[in-house]
Amino acid sequence: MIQKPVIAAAEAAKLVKDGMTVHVGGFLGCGSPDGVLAALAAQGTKDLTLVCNDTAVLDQKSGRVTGVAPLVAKKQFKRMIVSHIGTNPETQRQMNAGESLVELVPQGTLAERVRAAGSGLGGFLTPTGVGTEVEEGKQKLTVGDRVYLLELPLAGDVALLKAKKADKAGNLVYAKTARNFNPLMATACTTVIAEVEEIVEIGQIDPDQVHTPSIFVDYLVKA
Amino acid sequence: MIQKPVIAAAEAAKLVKDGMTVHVGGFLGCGSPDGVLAALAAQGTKDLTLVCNDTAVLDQKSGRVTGVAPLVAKKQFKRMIVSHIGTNPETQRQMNAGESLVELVPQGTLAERVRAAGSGLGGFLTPTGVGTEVEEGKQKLTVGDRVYLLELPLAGDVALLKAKKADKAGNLVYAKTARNFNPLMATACTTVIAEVEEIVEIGQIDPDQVHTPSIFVDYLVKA
Amino acid sequence: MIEYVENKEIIAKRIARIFKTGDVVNLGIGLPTLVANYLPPGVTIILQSENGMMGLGPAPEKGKEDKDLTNAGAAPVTVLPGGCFFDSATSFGIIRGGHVDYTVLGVLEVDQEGNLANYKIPGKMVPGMGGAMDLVAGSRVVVGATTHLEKSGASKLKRRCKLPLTAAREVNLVVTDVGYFEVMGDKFYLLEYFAPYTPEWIVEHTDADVVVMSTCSCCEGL
Amino acid sequence: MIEYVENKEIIAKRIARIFKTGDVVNLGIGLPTLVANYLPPGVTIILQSENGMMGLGPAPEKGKEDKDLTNAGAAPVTVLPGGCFFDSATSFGIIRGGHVDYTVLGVLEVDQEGNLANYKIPGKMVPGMGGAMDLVAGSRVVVGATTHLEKSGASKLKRRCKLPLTAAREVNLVVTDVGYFEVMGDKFYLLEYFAPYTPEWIVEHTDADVVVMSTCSCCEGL
Repeated sequence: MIQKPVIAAAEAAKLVKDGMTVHVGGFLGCGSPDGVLAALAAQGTKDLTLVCNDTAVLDQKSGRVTGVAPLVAKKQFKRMIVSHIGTNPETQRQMNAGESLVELVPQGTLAERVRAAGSGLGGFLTPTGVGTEVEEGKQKLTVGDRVYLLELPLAGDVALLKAKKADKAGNLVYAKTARNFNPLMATACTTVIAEVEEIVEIGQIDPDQVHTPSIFVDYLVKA
Repeated sequence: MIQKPVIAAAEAAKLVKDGMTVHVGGFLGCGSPDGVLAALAAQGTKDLTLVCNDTAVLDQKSGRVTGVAPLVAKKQFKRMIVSHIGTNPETQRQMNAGESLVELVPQGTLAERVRAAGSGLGGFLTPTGVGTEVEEGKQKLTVGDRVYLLELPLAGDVALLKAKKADKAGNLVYAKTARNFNPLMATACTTVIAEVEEIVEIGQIDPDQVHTPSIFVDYLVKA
Repeated sequence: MIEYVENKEIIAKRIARIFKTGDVVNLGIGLPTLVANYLPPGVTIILQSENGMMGLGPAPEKGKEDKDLTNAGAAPVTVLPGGCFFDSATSFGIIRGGHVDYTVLGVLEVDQEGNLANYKIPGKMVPGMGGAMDLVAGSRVVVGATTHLEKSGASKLKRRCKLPLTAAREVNLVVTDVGYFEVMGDKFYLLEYFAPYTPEWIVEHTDADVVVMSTCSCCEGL
Repeated sequence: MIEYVENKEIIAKRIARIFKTGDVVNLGIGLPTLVANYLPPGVTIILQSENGMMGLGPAPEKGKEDKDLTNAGAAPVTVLPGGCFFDSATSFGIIRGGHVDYTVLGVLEVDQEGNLANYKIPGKMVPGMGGAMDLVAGSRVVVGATTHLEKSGASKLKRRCKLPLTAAREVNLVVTDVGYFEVMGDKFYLLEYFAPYTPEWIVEHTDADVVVMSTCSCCEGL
């Protein structure tokens, strides 16, 4: 099996260029690739489109800052496609001020759109959002006696993942609820970078227990 | 966590009634619930619709018979929705003689149709089958510059699975390529029966390593 | 003269009695989370959390938090024996596919058509819908959990929601701190009232069509 | 006068040279399976099997077969270190999503428009398409592997397929036992010929438009 390059977080950040679409794993900061995100914030890459469950936590009172929140604060995203911004008031401020474009997508639809991109589907029909603002501008189809929205795939340039463990080939295993969007993001982007807590030899992960097959992963970063 | 009833194969077979749609895991017999299938063959339930990757192996020369092949031989299926019948000449004979209805579905489309049923999607767009006989009677949609077929969900009454291991709550772990369609079938049917080689106590399966969550499983059968 | 006093505990207590052993339940952030504290003895439900777990357990002891184990509100939690983890597509496959028996959500407005608004107040509060739209569209039974009146005294149960909807015609049950309602055929049906409130008081203080069931009774022991 | 003699080994050998280290490859049942035997030294590819594995290894020793580990033809196989298993939806997500670099398939007919027929002879043989339709629609590069002529002497490369198609306009490369072709813009382009056959012989014995590339050369060392 081929080994994947293990690179520094700063090198990983360099693979993200101005204007790219970046898929980031994590759920309110749980399962976020924090090392790579810190390097990307330091690098100051601009005009990015973010695809992520949320814009994480930016709590000025407690000082708690997680996930992509530092990049939001530095206004590195011109567009954010996310399901939730309630724990990061800066996102809401930028949206209301017209400083950045925020597209709110139902969480299940977001997950499925990323999966569709990764698995070669042209779209899917979901009942979620029918009769709400989410249906605006979308094609509606009736199957059986139920109305569905046609939702389209959401591909990206670079995926930034966080996993618990990788082998040197790039097979990934996630821990608990830190899994969330990570395995999906891995399938939908041209370049995939996984920040991992532990790198083991090839053969040390049970092949029945791999969450993301190695073929999806291009680079490893040691957390 | 709730424990699931452990029943005999013959009891499991009784849950399958004439005319039902039955989703069966396995790939040419690898990962088939052979004990429950044998009981179902013995029971002689009729007019079933089969949803399965294939009609398995019925090789009169070598005497090799796997998966659902015995039920095909007993003509228990009035309809078979499968991707492959090449290793079971009896299926082909019944099809040509008009004795049963065989619908051939591309394997990836079959898998995704079962997943769609299990995950509440009204359908999906796939490039597979465009420009072939498979597109007949189906709605075509263009997304971007590519043409897709709209494929619809495929739900069932009873799913018959084979797993390596279950805990008493019904969490399942599959072995190697015996996984195949089993986790998908688990999501798409009203009643789900898993034949397993080993039943362990609740808590003895790592929650990161469960392939099918217990909530999908209604009955366990010891293989 | 009955004076209305907000009481979230009674809402959580009544909702907790809805479930039977084996039900798969998703509890929203806030008031719905309280429900887990009031399950009747002998009833074991399975809590799903949309960020990717089945078998959600209570908060860990202080100092035993696991950075990789949180609920959908980013609070540290535990997993019960027999629980398991999965990715977000699987999680919402479970939700959309009807494998969650009950979802309990907070309410900004709920109306007699079963419409729910709970994710946005235009120009004021736009946190995003998170998983709420999928939960409401996909769960077998949707339970709205809400105080009956706003601070202003206005009814949270409406004839027609004015706020942007989370989902159309998906709410089945509403539990407030005055009573327990089923929503069906463009009406609220009062199944139970909670003393000291009376059916008459409830009809009068609900800005919607409320039908008092002939079997409607006072809920005891809350 | 060149006499045509069927030679499957030469087809497998030439296809094996197409790959570079790291490529993800799916080899169909039959002739394509032979390709794995002829990889040049130093080239490591990753074999995908659509029944749910990455890192397909060689057949096990006799007596070491594992009933839970087979290829898509139900033959016992092994898994290489670093391989992994997944379900059928994931497997075809990998295939349809363009994550398989090359799929190599057998051919009943292949035509100059890139159409492939390999799953059905109406009224005669209807084994079903299995995973072939997804593999051909989804893989980055589709390679048809076929003897150049049928037993009857008819060309397997056609102007237009007559049999039901496996996929329309998806074939990129065709390797026969006389030469190596690219399919593009409704023509076969001859990239290499295999001695003793000559470009002239190939053009004459192919029932389709064949353009001989000016860079076309004899493939050595097969």
